[in-house]
Formats: sequence, structure tokens, C-alpha cells
Amino acid sequence: MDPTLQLFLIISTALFSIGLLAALSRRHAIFILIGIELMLAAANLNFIAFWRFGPPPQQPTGVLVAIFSIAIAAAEAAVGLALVIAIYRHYHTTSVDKLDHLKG
Amino acid sequence: MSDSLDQIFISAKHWILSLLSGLPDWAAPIISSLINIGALLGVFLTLFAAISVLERKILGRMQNRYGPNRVGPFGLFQPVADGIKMLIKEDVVPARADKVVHFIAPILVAAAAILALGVIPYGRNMTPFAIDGGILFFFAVGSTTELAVFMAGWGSNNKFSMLGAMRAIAQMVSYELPLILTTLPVVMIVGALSPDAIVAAQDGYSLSVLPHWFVMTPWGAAAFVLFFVSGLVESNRTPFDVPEGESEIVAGHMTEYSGFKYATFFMAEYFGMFAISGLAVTLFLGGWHSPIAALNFIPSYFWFFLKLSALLFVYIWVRGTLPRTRVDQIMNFAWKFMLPMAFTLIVAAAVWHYQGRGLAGWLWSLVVIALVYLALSRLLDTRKKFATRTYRFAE
Amino acid sequence: MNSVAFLLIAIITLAGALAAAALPRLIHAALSLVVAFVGVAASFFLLGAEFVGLVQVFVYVGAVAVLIVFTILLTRREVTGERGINWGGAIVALAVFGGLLWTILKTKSLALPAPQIEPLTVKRIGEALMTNYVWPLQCVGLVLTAALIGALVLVMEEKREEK
Amino acid sequence: MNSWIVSNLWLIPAMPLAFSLIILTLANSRRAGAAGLAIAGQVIAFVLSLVAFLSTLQTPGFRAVHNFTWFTFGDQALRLGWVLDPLAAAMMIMITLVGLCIFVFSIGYMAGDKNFTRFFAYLSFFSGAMLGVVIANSLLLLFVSWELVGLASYLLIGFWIDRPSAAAAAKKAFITTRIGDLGFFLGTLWLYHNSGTLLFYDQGRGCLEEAGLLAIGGSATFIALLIFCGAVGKSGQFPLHVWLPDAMEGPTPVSALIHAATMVAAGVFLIARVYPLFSLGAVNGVTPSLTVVVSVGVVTALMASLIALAQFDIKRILAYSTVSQLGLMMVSLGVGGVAAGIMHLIAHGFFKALLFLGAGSVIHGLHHEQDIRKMGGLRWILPVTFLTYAIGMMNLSGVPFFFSGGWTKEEVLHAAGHWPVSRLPYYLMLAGVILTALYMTRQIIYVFFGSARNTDVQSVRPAVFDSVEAATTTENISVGGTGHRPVFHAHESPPVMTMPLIVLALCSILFVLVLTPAWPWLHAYLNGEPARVDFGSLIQPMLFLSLALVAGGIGLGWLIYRRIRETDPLARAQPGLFRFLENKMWFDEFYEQTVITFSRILARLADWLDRYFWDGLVRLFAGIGQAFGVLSKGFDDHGINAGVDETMSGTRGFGRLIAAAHSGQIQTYLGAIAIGMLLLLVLYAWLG
Repeated sequence: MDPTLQLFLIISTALFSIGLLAALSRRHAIFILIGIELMLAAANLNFIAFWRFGPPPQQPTGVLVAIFSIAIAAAEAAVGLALVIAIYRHYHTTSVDKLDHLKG
Repeated sequence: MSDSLDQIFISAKHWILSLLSGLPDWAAPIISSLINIGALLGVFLTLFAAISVLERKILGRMQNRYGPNRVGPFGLFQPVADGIKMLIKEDVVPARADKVVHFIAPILVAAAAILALGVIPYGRNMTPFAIDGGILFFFAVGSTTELAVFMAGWGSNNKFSMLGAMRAIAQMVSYELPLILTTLPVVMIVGALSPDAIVAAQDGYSLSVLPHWFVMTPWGAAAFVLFFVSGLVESNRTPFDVPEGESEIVAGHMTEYSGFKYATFFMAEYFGMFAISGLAVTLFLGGWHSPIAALNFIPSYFWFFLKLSALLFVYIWVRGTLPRTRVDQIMNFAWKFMLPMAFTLIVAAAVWHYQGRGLAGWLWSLVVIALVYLALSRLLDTRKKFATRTYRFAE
Repeated sequence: MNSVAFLLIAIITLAGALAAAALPRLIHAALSLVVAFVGVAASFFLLGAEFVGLVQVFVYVGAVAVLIVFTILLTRREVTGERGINWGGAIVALAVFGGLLWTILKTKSLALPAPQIEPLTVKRIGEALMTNYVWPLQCVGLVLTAALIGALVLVMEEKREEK
Repeated sequence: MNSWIVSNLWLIPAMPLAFSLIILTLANSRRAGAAGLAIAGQVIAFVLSLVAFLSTLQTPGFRAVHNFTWFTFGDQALRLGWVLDPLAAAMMIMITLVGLCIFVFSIGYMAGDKNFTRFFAYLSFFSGAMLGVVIANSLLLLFVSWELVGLASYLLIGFWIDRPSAAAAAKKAFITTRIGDLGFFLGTLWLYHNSGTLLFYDQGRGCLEEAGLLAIGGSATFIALLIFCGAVGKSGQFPLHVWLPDAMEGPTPVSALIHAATMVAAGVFLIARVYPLFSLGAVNGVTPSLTVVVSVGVVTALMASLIALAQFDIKRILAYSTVSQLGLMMVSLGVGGVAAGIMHLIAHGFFKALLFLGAGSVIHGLHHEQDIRKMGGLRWILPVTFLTYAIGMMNLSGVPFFFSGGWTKEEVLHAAGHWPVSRLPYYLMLAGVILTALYMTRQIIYVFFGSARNTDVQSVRPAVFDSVEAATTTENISVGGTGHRPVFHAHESPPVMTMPLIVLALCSILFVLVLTPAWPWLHAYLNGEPARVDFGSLIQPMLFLSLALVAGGIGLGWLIYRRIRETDPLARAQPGLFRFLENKMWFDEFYEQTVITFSRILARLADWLDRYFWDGLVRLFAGIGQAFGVLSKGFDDHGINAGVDETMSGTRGFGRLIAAAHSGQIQTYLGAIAIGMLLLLVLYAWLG
């Protein structure tokens, strides 16, 4: 049995949920970034899967969007990690629990 | 006759596969891959053994001493003795180490190096893992090395290891950019990421003596030099061996490794060197093409390994000649000279292309490179920052 | 494309991801993340998008993972920051997973097999990038440059204050 | 060349102005640069003036204008322009040449001043502004330049700003001339109202040409008189002459520039320029406005001569002589001798600059001593200065034959003698000639002859010069700055100061060549006629008369002042009269008692009004406002605030409720987003 689109979608859903889990339940700021990277990877997987299973002849749109999204993810990771370092230097913590200056 | 000699290994592989024709369908590609892997490992392990003893002998020659000359004739069995010594040594793991990471690191390093070797065409039809984006695969796998080095440094839980790993990652990340950017002109001119296509593009001769290798063009020659220097850094060789400089931080990220794990690191380093040199041969030195049309009867793999050996000799030569550079010098060199030059080469290659790839393009791209080189050397001239040296007591 | 490979890749990917989300030590989580990324890259290979898979390995393993690891090193002083798991978040994540799964399973039209396609060469991708998608490509280049400079500024600013 | 210089005539004033601006940007230490730039600007202006002058020689009565539109309002266009005619060309030559000499002289005179660069910037500015007056072909452009001249004179008279007397003199000069300028401005407005143009010459449509004069008609007298007010102020005519002697507070080169080339010449030039306005509707060459000009000129000339007789400040004597000579020029213009007036103006420009610079040289040599009673016997110590000064004195006194001043005075007297209304001005002028010779003889005897009367001056001998230097150094600090150069063995001024004197002396003598009745070239040139050579007319009866008068004046002066004692001979003979004259006929006191007192009373009245009347009104309104305020506050407090407070507290309570949801923790927000997404998903699935 060859894997169907549905299977790939389930995998990506699982990946997304695990990313969400990491982003929501862990208190270290880097874990949130890890979670976000996982969610992005899940989205990329979706793009590629939909491209692959689309009716031929396919335009390489899904692939290109995935490439762009990887580039953006790299930028996001760079800025996000720089932020983590800046926050760490400023507040001497990386725990998002303690970063609640926006508390209403 | 020469063709059959040229394709002798391919024929052998097909003969083995034909012997196993009884097996189910899905097994054939696996067997084929296994044969490739086996051949690859066999060849390069042998080469590793040979180079390890040759390096010591050549270095000895350069430094006015004998190299290893006790084990076997001319000391040729020295690698065997070394191997046995490594294997029977105690495998020491520090008590506070992160054991899993510490264990995985050498495997990952070696795996990356071997994988990188897989995409290089060693002869006509002799590419173990021929994929469309071979160059990209090479670098993707190569970039894993950094992570492995980090794991080694971090997993050892040792300050020297950590420092070494940091140094290694810093310089590898810095030099990965020029390394990749110098391949770009070639990729651009050929229009493909596949090593086979790149080698094929360097076929042909002018006047049947001047091969159409990319190293014969101005941008190609410059790119080759830059690539070679970046390769030196990537494989942590002298003069860029600060990550594992014995006199500074013991052995860098390998400090806490012993026995077979250390041997694996050692082997991975040499494999990395082979891979970089092999890629340099593929990209700039015409791969397995012979230098003169008349010598085409000699099998392709012979030419490849001849060029590879020549490059490896240069590696050893450099190691025996140059002192170690400082960390800040390495970084400045990467960001202030290598990177701008690499970008320039892309422009120069474009100029070459749009001038018709002839003599005019040759000259124009030389002009571009020379201009930028002169400008950079003016800008980066540090001599004026120092006062002239005066000898007070040594008149 | 065969199901054995798919199964293997799926297991590796999900295991790596789960480890990345749940391992107590940050450094292990980061390394597990690399495994998950490699798994995703492998599934790209499986889907016929070799180039994207290579880029995925190249960018995530070669760059992002190293960055994360470096950040962990630079912010290592705080070891006892982790105080258990926020279970509310876990429940939400589980609920989202349930909802999405239910939706996917409910949609019958998704259970379609892969059609035959001509292989997607790097040349095609390159041509698409340089023709139809040249504008987004430039934008991405700009974004990357801006992010690079922004990251540098973010990290440098504090350093100067400390002096 | 011809058309080029006409369309680029603006360069002549623009060069000194531009160089002045450049000098202003220089540092105080760039002395050589400042002086060099100023002189370069002047030289360029001089060369351009020469070019302009040469192009006016082509035809007699040459006149070329270049007009352009400055801006347009409504359907009216305000047009400016410049004119090149013999009058302007001759004036330009004189101004640039005399200015050049003064600039060069200033290098030596101001050598010790710490604001050397500023001085040259102002000088250059002054010269440029005056050149603007000369070339203007529009009353408005003339007025603008006129006011720039006023500003420059203010800046220069008050150049030594740390001296209160200089500041006061600058203010006085500025305000006094401003009174006249008010009249000038009103006249300008009236002129514009009537003629619709301010251009002098505009192809028959200018206000000095047929059509324009026709449009002005009967009001010309009033317009002319109003414009004359400006000239009175600028040229120091009675009754606005009081600022001119006080302007001596400025550095001596400034006095020279004001009295010879620029400022006071502007008034006379203005009358000459708008002469058609004055002579409009003349019967036999006489109009009411011209009669006023003559009267004012006569009064000024005589009064100033008399005052000059009793002054002791070397520069003040020269200042009053300027006032009297200007009166003479006014008379000349009034009686119809425009060319004679301008000729005298130009000749006066040369010799008065010479006299002032000579006085400056004396003052410089004596370390800023200006009292002639403390001088004497200087003819051996300052030989060059003495010789040139004597030439200047001869010019001013009106000695004919060799001195241009004498010939031009002849011309003026000649014109006055033919005035049809009355012979009185003529006779009074003759009396003025005697007086002029008298006071100049007095001055030169006081300064150069006899023996030194003051210990300070006595010690102006080489042997003991250094002790004087030490004794007067303290004074010098306040005057010339600290960098004053000691002149131990050079009793004469340096060449940079004596060279201009010599050049000016030569000019004033050589100028005779174009003045004499034998070849009245300048007269003809200014009148736009070809000149004739006629040696026969060289000898005229009037020449002997004036020669006799001058000789009488000088001889009388020699008799009276031959022996100088502690007090002035005239003071011994007529103490009351002398005191009257010495105190400048009590003009300042008179103004103090009348004009200034009146304005002070007015000011007190205004002050009282401000304090009590207007302030009371303001207080009243303020009280009303306060009352409203109190009322409004009560209403606010008890009416509106209560309602607003209720609303606010309600809002605040609600806000607290909402804020509780904002934990500030990113994960809460992320979770909320996830839940929201989930809900959307469920909704979507539900509907689809």
C-alpha cells in the first residue's frame, strides 16, 4: 500500500500538534522557538504533500513556497534567538513565566 | 580495450548483480547500493591508511628526519600497527559527560564525511550516489559536521573540548560561505547542480593540449584558490588548525576521546579532506578528464585519483611549511577578503559568460578580478598600522 | 515510494519531534529537533522534492540547529528554570490535534494515491525562481538581510550597555 | 563690450558685497586674507568702473539702461534696473578710487585692531552699497542701497562697540538719518502713486522722462521736498547735520569713507539724479523746491564754517568743513549748476579723503591723540603727511590753478553768481570761502607749525619716543587693541599709509586737467556736450576775486594764529561767541530740550496710559473672566463631574475585569490563539 495524501496530512498534523505542545507547555523561551520551527516544518510538509498529490501537470508552486518559507524560517530563527539572548542579558532569565511586563 | 579497462569496475558490479538475479525485485537496488558503499569504504580506508603513513614520511622528509620506518618495509605497515593500537586501547568516557551525545558525535562526524564522498564522480559512470542536486547534497551533509563537532565538545563536558568546538564551529561557519560561494560560478556556468554534469561540461580540449577545465579561466583559477583555502579551514588543517592546536587546547573537541572513537574522528578528518579535495577536482580540475587529449586511453579513475593525490600532497606540503594563524586573523580573512572575493568571482564568471566565453571574456573577467583584488588589498593593508621595526640591541 | 520507507520516516520524525518537545534537557531537545528535521527532509525526498529536502537539511541542520545550540550555550547559566510542564498547554495541543485529525479523517477526498509525475529537476525550480518568482525571491533576500542586521543589532546593543 | 558692461553693471556693487560676505566668514586671524579680499573686490570694481566709464565716452550724453521685472503683483510689475550715464560713471570712478586708497590706508591704520577682518568686511560692504546707490535706475533700488549705506555707516561708526560714545554716535547717526529717510520713503510712495513707476529711465516712460514727469505734474514740488529730506539726513544738512561730527567716533578711515566717497555724497548724488523732479515746471531755472535747497545749503555752509572755527578736535574740524562743503554743493545744485555740484563733489571726494587720511596719519603717529591743542610742530616729524595735508588744505581752501578744489569752487561760485532770484547766496558763499581758508589755516598752524605744546607731543621725538609709548599704552588698549605696533624710530607712518596719501594728493592735483575753463571736459561730459578748448577763458575776473578772498583768509589766519598760546586767540577776543561756536551753536542741547524732551513727555504719557488706563481695562476683563470661571467651576464640580465620575468608575471596573485575562505570558496568548483556531475549525467542519 502506497501512502496516501491523508497519511502525510496526519503526520504533519501530529508534527504541528507536537510543536504546539512544545510552544505552549514548556517554559524556556528556546522551547517556544523549537515548537514554532516544528510547526513551520509541518506546514512545509503540507505544502510539499499537496503539490505532490495535486493533479498533473503540477506547477512547482508548492515547492517554491516551501523554499521561501524555509528562508523566512531561517530569518525568524536568527532574530528570535537574538531576542532570546538580548532578553537573557537584560532580565537574566529565559523563562517566559517571568516575562510578564505586559500583564494588564 | 581502453574502454573495457575504463569501465572494469562497472562491469564487475553488473556481473555481481547478475549473479544475484534470483533475489526479489526490491533487493536489487539495495544490493547495488551496498556494493557501492563497500567499494567506497574499501578504497578510501586504504587511501586513509596510505595517506596517514605517507604524510608522516613526507613531513619527516621536509623536516629533515626519518618518518616511520620500523614496521614493515619502509615502515609501510605502520597504519596496521596504529589501527591495532587504537582498537585495543581503553575507551575512556568522562564521568560527568553527556554519555549519549558523547557517543553519537564521532559516528555522526564519520557518517557525514562518508556521505559527502558519495556524490563525487570518480570515473566515467562511477558516481556512487548520483542525484540531481549533488553539490547541494555535499554541502548539506558537510554542514552536519559542525553539529557533530559541537556534540563532541559539549558532550565531553570539558572546557578544552568546549573551547575547541566553539572555535571549530566559528571558523567552519565562517568559511562555509566562501566555500559555497566559490562553487556558485561553476554551477552558474554549467547550469546544473549535479557533479556529473559539471565534469561533463569540462570535456574537450583547445589545440588538443589545453583542457577546458574551469581552473583554466581567471575566475575558475581564483575560485579554485579560494575553494582550496576554505577547504583547508573546513578540514581543520594547518595553518587553520586552531580548533585542535595541540599547544593551545590539547586536542580541541577530541580531547576527551580515546581509542577507537578517537580513531574515528581521525579518520573522519581525513575523509573530509578527501571529500573537499575530490570536490575541488570535480569542480575545477576537470574531474576524471585527462589533461591532454592524447592521454585519453588511460582509465578515467586513474586521472581522478592522480589529481586527488596531487591535492593531498599540497595539503601535506602546506602543513609542513606554514605556521598556525591566529583566530582573529582567520575570521578577518574570511569576512573581509574571502567573502568579497567570492562575490566578485560570481560577477567575473557572469562577465566571462556574456563576453562569449572566449578570449575577450577571459581578459575581461581577469580585469574584474584584478581590480577588486587590488582594491581589497589596498583596503586591508595593515602594514601602515604598525611602526617600522627598530633593532635596538642587534645592530 | 514505498510504505516501509514512509513508516520508518514517520516514526523517526515524530519520535524526534516528541523528544524535542518533551526532553527535560534543552540541549537534548535541540539535538532531537535535528533528528525531526532530518526526518522531514527525508519525507520531502520521499515526495520527490529532493531540492527542498536538501535545502531543509542545509538550512535547519547546518544553520538553525547550530544557532539554537549556540544560544543555549550563551544562556546556560540558568539551569533550574524548568518547573514542570504547563498541562493546560498540553491539553490545548491535544485538543487541536484531535480536531485536525477528525477533520482530515472526515474529508474523504483526501485519501487519494500519488499520481505519476515527471521528476522535479533543480533546473525547473531555478527557472521558476528566476522568472515567475523573481520578485518574491528578491523580497526574501531583503528579509534575510534585514534579519541578519537586526539579529546583530539586537545582540550587540546590550553588549555596549554592559561596557 | 559696450552692451556687456551695461547688462553686467550690477557686478560693480556686487563684487565688494560678495567679498564682504566672504570676509565675514573668515576667522579673526586671517588678516591678510581679509584685507586682500576687500582690496581685490575694490580693484575689480574699479576696473569694471573704468570699462563702464570708457564705454560712456562714445557719444556725448551717453545713457544706457538695463531694466528687469523683480516681481509682479496683480497687474502691476515692480521693475528694477541700473543705468550707466556720465553721472554714474564719474561717481563710480571716484568711489572706487578713493575707496581703494582708504582700504589700503586702513591696512596700516587698523593694523593693531583685533577685529581687523570684521572692519574690512564692513568697509567692503559700505563701498558696495554706495556703488549700488550710484548705478540704481529705480528709486526703490536706490532706496534699498541707500538704507544699506545707512546700515554700513551704523556698523562702522559703532565699530569700536566697547566704547559707549561710539555706540551712542552710531545710534545717533542711524536715527537722525532715519528721520530724513522717512521723508524720502514717503516721497517715493507718492511718486509711485502718481507716476506708476519707480524707474528713472525706461524708454520714455520712466519717472524722470517726459511721460512720467507729465503724470507727476503739480505734486512734484512736494515729492521733491520729501526726497530732499532724505538727502538732508544723509548729507548732513541743516537741521539734521548733528550726527555727522559725532560720527567721528568711528575709526578715521571710516570717517574718510563717509565724508569723501560714500555716505554724504549719496545725498548730493540723489538730488543730482532726480534733478528733473526738482526742476519740473521751472521758470527761469527757479522752482520752490530748488529755492529750499539753496536756502538749506547756504545756512548749512555758513553755520558749519563758523562752528569749524572753534573746534579743537582735528577730525571734528574736518567734519564741519565737510558739512559746509556739502552745503556749497547743495547751493550749486539749487541754483542750477548740477555739473558744478557734482564736480565739486568728486573733487571734494579726493581732497577730503586726503585730509581725513592725513588726519588719520597724524592721529596714528600720535597714538590716537585728536586734540589739536596738544599737537604742533609736526611738520618735521611727519613730512609726507604734512606735505600731502597741505595739498589737501589748499584744495579745501580753494586755492586755484593747481588744486582741483579751487577750480570746482570757482564753478560753484560762478553758478551761484548767476542765480536770478537773489545775489545773497553768492555773497554768503564768498564769506564762506574766507571762513574756510581761515579755519583750515588755523588747523594747519595748530597741527604742523610752531613748537610742540604738550609734553606728550613734545616727546614725539625719536630720542624719547619709547617712554611715550609706555605712557600711552594704557590708552591704546581701549582704542586700538593690544597689538599696537610701537614706532620707535619711524616718526612717519608706514608706506602703506603714506602711499594712499600721495596717490590722493596726485589725484586732486591731476584732476585739475579736466576741470579748468580752458578745457572744461568734465563739465561738458556731465552735461552731455562736446568739450571745447579755449585758453582764453582761463582768466576770469571772478578768479581774481576768489584768489583775493582765499589769500585774505589764509593771511588773516596766519596773523591770528601765528602765535599760539594756551587759549585760542578768538576765544580771547570774543569769549561769548567762541563758546557759542565751540558748543556747536548748542544744536544738540536745543534738540535735547525740544525734540527729545517732547518725545520723552510723549513716552511718559504712553507709559501712564499703559499703566492705568489700558491696564485697568485689562484688569476689568480679567475680573469678569474670573467671575465666569468661579461660576463655571461650581457647575463643573457639582453638575458634570458627578456624572463623569460615575462613568469613569464603571469603565475602570470593567477594565479590571478585562485586564485579568491579560496575564502578560506569551503562552497564554498562544494557547488562546490555538483554541480560537480550533473553534474555527469546528465551526468550519460543522458548516461544511
